[in-house]
Amino acid sequence: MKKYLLKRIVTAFGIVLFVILLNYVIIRLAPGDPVRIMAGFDNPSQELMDALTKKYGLDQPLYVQFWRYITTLFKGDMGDSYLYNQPVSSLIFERVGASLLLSGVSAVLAVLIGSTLGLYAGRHHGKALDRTFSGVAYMLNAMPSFWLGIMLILIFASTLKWLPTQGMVNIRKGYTGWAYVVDVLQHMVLPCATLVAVQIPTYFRITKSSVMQVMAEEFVTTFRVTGMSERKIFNKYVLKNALLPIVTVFGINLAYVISGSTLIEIVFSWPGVGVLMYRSISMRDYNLLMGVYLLISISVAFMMIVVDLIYAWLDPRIRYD
Amino acid sequence: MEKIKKVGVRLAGMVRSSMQLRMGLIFFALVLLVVIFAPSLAPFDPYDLGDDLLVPPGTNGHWLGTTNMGQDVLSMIIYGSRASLAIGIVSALISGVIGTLLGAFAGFYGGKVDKVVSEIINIFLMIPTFFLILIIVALFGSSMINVMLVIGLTSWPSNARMMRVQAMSIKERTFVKSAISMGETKRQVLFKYIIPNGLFPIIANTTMGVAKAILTEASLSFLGLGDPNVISWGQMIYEGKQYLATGWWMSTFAGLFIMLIVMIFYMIGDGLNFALNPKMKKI
Amino acid sequence: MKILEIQDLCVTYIAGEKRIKAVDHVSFAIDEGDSLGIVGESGSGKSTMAMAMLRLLDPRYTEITGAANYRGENLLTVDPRRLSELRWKDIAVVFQKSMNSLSPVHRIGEQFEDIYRVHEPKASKKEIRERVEKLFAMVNLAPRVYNLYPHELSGGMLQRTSIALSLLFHPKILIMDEATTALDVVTQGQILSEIKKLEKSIAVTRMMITHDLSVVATSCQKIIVLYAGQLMEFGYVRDVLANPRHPYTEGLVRSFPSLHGKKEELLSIPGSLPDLSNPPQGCIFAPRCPYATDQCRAHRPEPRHIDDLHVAACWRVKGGIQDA
Amino acid sequence: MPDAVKAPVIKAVGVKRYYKQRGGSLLSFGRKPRMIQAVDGVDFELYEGEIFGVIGESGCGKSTLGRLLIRLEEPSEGDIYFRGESSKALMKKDPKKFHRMVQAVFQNPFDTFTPNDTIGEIMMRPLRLHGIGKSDEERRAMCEKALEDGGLKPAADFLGRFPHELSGGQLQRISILRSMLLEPLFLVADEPVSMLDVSVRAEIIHMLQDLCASRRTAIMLISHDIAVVRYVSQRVAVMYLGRIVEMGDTDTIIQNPMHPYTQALISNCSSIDPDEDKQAIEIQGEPPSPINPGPGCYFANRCFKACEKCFKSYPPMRTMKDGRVVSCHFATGDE
Repeated sequence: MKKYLLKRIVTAFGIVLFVILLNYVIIRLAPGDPVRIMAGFDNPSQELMDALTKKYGLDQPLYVQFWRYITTLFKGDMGDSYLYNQPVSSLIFERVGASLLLSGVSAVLAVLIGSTLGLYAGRHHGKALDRTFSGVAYMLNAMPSFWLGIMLILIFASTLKWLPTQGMVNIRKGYTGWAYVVDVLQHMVLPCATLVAVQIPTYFRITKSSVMQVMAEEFVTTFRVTGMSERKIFNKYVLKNALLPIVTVFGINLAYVISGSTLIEIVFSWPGVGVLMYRSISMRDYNLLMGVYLLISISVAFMMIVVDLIYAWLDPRIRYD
Repeated sequence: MEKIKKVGVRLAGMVRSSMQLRMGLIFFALVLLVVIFAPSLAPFDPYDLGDDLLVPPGTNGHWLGTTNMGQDVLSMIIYGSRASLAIGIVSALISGVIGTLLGAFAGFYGGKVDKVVSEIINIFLMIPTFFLILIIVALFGSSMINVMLVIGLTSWPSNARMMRVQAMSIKERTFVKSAISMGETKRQVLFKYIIPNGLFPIIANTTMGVAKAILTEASLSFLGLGDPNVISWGQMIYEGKQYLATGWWMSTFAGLFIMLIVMIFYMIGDGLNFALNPKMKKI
Repeated sequence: MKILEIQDLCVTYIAGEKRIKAVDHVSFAIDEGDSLGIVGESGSGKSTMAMAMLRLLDPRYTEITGAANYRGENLLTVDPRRLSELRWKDIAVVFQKSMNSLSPVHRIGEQFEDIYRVHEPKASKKEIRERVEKLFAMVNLAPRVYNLYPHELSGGMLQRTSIALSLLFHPKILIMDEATTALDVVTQGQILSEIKKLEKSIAVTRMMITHDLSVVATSCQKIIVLYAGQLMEFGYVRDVLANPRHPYTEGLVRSFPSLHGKKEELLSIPGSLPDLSNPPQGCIFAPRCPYATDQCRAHRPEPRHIDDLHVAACWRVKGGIQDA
Repeated sequence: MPDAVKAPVIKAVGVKRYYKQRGGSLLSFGRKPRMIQAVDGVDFELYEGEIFGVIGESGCGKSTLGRLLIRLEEPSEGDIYFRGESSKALMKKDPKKFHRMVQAVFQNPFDTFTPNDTIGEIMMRPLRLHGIGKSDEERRAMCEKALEDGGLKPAADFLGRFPHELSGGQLQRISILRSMLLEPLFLVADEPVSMLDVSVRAEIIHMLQDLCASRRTAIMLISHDIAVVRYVSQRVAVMYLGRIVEMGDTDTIIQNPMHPYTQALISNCSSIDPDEDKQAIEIQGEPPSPINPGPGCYFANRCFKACEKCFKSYPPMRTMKDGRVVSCHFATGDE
């Protein structure tokens, strides 16, 4: 068990290293002077360029450069954002909370709704409700998420004026206490609905096909000939067997929890990491962009370990060696 | 000759066995027609800045309205289909070819080659690809070629993983063993037996890949990372977002068409999977 | 005393426009305490017949007519609640693919408990465990198997587990569907002798479905030979194998190499199974039969009695040949 | 010994095949992989026109041995000599020549051919590969003749069909006929009838026997079905956990097995004769794992005869008076 965990951590570490290497290679290969990219904007002063050259050893051989790059990163120094004039790391950490709130809530809602519908559809395959669900899931799956968000704004905010369009709180009102919570919740409805809607199809499809597959297994027949009720077979045996793939997908989605909502955050101007990223792209703040990317990669790598562990715990066939 | 006929009959059987596949192919043919005959189908020149600014659908022959610059939305959508389809198909093809070759190589030869390739696949599957694409496009420029290449070069791992599994199982099939004992060389086995027999699921996956690439391109355009010289649906949504209150038609129709084309490729992909899955056929 | 009587059983698979007659007018009866081997090659309908009796076929894709009377109740029409009661307590099954016949993510003991409670809802854990361990001992399994997962057992052990499971309520009828087919010679030999030993201590009527004549020869008293969904011959194993009256049985026996004695020439049956969605007129075996006459090709022979029990569906059976 | 004057067609010397137990990823730590001994030192000879049976339970290494002989896998140790030529050297020097000499028939006829090729293409492929026949027409004629001789008529009709349109028996016959087009010295038949219905098995068995008799091809028949092996093979080898435990004349061994494992195996076979009152020898448990089976006889822990010595040293191969070889401490050859 310990060995397994250790191995997974080493793998995750390898992945983070790979991402750093990738970042580095991209910077080196990108058209233009890497110093300018690392400075974060196009026309840095000579002093800044000299300082950066020294910091990353850009006049040294490549391997030294890369080593410097890694060690600086591991000190938590992802460079400064010229846009905000702040260290990238602190900028990101200020915003992680908002992102986590939005995507965490929607991830949980999506898995609950999506797999419940999938369970129903898998068990009642071919019936009218299954067909309706499947059709809707098909359409949701084909929609660009940001477009769906825009459409929801168009309908519920611009036209019906039921809900706010932008941001996380109404700054002008300056709510506190309970009123603040309600305000945040109101702001969350639309972005959350969008995120849930685009994630449902994945869970729905996985759950449905997984249920159908398990229902066709030999052991279900065994239980049937013992006279066990269909309900018991389904609730106890089919469910646990069908659960495993859902857990995997949920885990992977959870891994992307920080990043998954970028586009939606942008649509709704939700003050999370996504918006940060958008600004960094549009203003060419490369340090910030790289920082966000690195953070996302690390969180994904970490969550993957957690998923593997949960999976191994659920499925007795997986051993830890 | 007889062989072609029989293969044709089998393909026809596949198409017949899945309603989804049939519908998908019909719609795809329609889209292809639109792409080819865009200039004659479009009522206006999409690049032409007309005098009707932001007029609603149905005004002055602008069936779907105009943009804030006075461009005809319908014509833009017709031309935009070219970009979407080109990017979708080219990048899915790049990813399909790379994935098939690498996966087949790794699965068939096994050993060290396999370890290296599957480790690369694993890493790629564990890093957030969309952001990688985003960064590369942001740094390297957002020309259409770049976008195609980047999407293609980052999305092959899922094909490679599939092909690897295929190659590993086909390699154990009797006909491969029998081919080797007939005296076929390894390369002949790989290209004549392994790849042709394992290709179908990858074709289905690549079809899905077209849909995903179209969505990715739209997302990039929505972030302002589209090719500025090309009309694309994603860009239309992006630009229309600012005019949501006064000109809802700019974003709405472009999005609808993305959804439509994505659904067509999903249908083909799903249909292929269905037609290929003997288990499903029985039910 | 007859425990199970199959009357004119027909099973038709419906696949689109095709209708495949998998079981075609089969009738026979089993006495209490019998051991009956049901033999046939692929496509003979032997497993379909068992599945139909157990009501495991999907009614959307199958059409079943005839009757399967178990102690006066027709299994094919009895209401679902009564069927649940009969299942496992009266009729139990051992399937071939024991690897998949239990849930892979639940412990074996837990599954035994749940199955036991289907019919004995009030049974305590301890009580069940004692009962199961006794059964395990009967099939040479260690008590620790109770706490294991199916994937932790070898094929032979899994098959033993399945047998133990089938004996949970001392069923009156035990159906074994290719239960030893996937096993090695030694394991198969061991299990067959264990089954025979078991039958000395508990009264059970056994139906062995298999393609392997030698399994029937070593472990059954009576035999049914099926071909293309139809009953070819029925009788005591001793009579049928030593003196087959149906040409198909004869061909089957002659194509089976034996381990001892004189090496007789092996003969195969030429041709192959007819298309069951479009069977030939007349005797289904006629196209492959060396003795086939015009009569055989034109009319289907009804099963004819050779003695009280022994039955063969062939025009050549004495008394059956009519003047052409 | 059959025909001691003649040189053997095949001579296997100390053939071993080990597998590494599933290795970790590149990032796994340097733990030593455990070795699975699939074939653990096998020696035998095969002569022209002889059918040699290999029997044993699943996992005994008989199929691995077959794969080693046709070079689907390479032996970890030892070598196999074909007409005195080392197969290792031959595979390096001229693999085509090797494949012409050695052919195989496999267990699953439904999977032996690529599903998308016609029988004609499938049968002509080896001829083309080995440059036999001057033109496609000539090759086609050769295939037609082979099919006709093999009882598949009309041959032209079969050549145009696809594998999925044929029955298992027909496919297996085509598999044998295709192999024989190359006129090999040696044919490995790995469970050639086990997937076929009983009623068509005999025709495959007869086909192998005829080929062996008419073309003097040496055949190795690998099977778990002892009755089939008894019926066709002159000599037989019994394998247990990667080693041959008993080898010799088929009838002698089946009637009077000397190794306790052979005794158990044969006594547990079901017979078609219901009157036969056999006394099965019961052996405990299942074969131990082929990872480090220990210094003693591999069968010792299940053997009803085992004594202390059996657990200490692996018994050597001894030649008995009747010519067979047995590897058991109790078979001394004095009996």
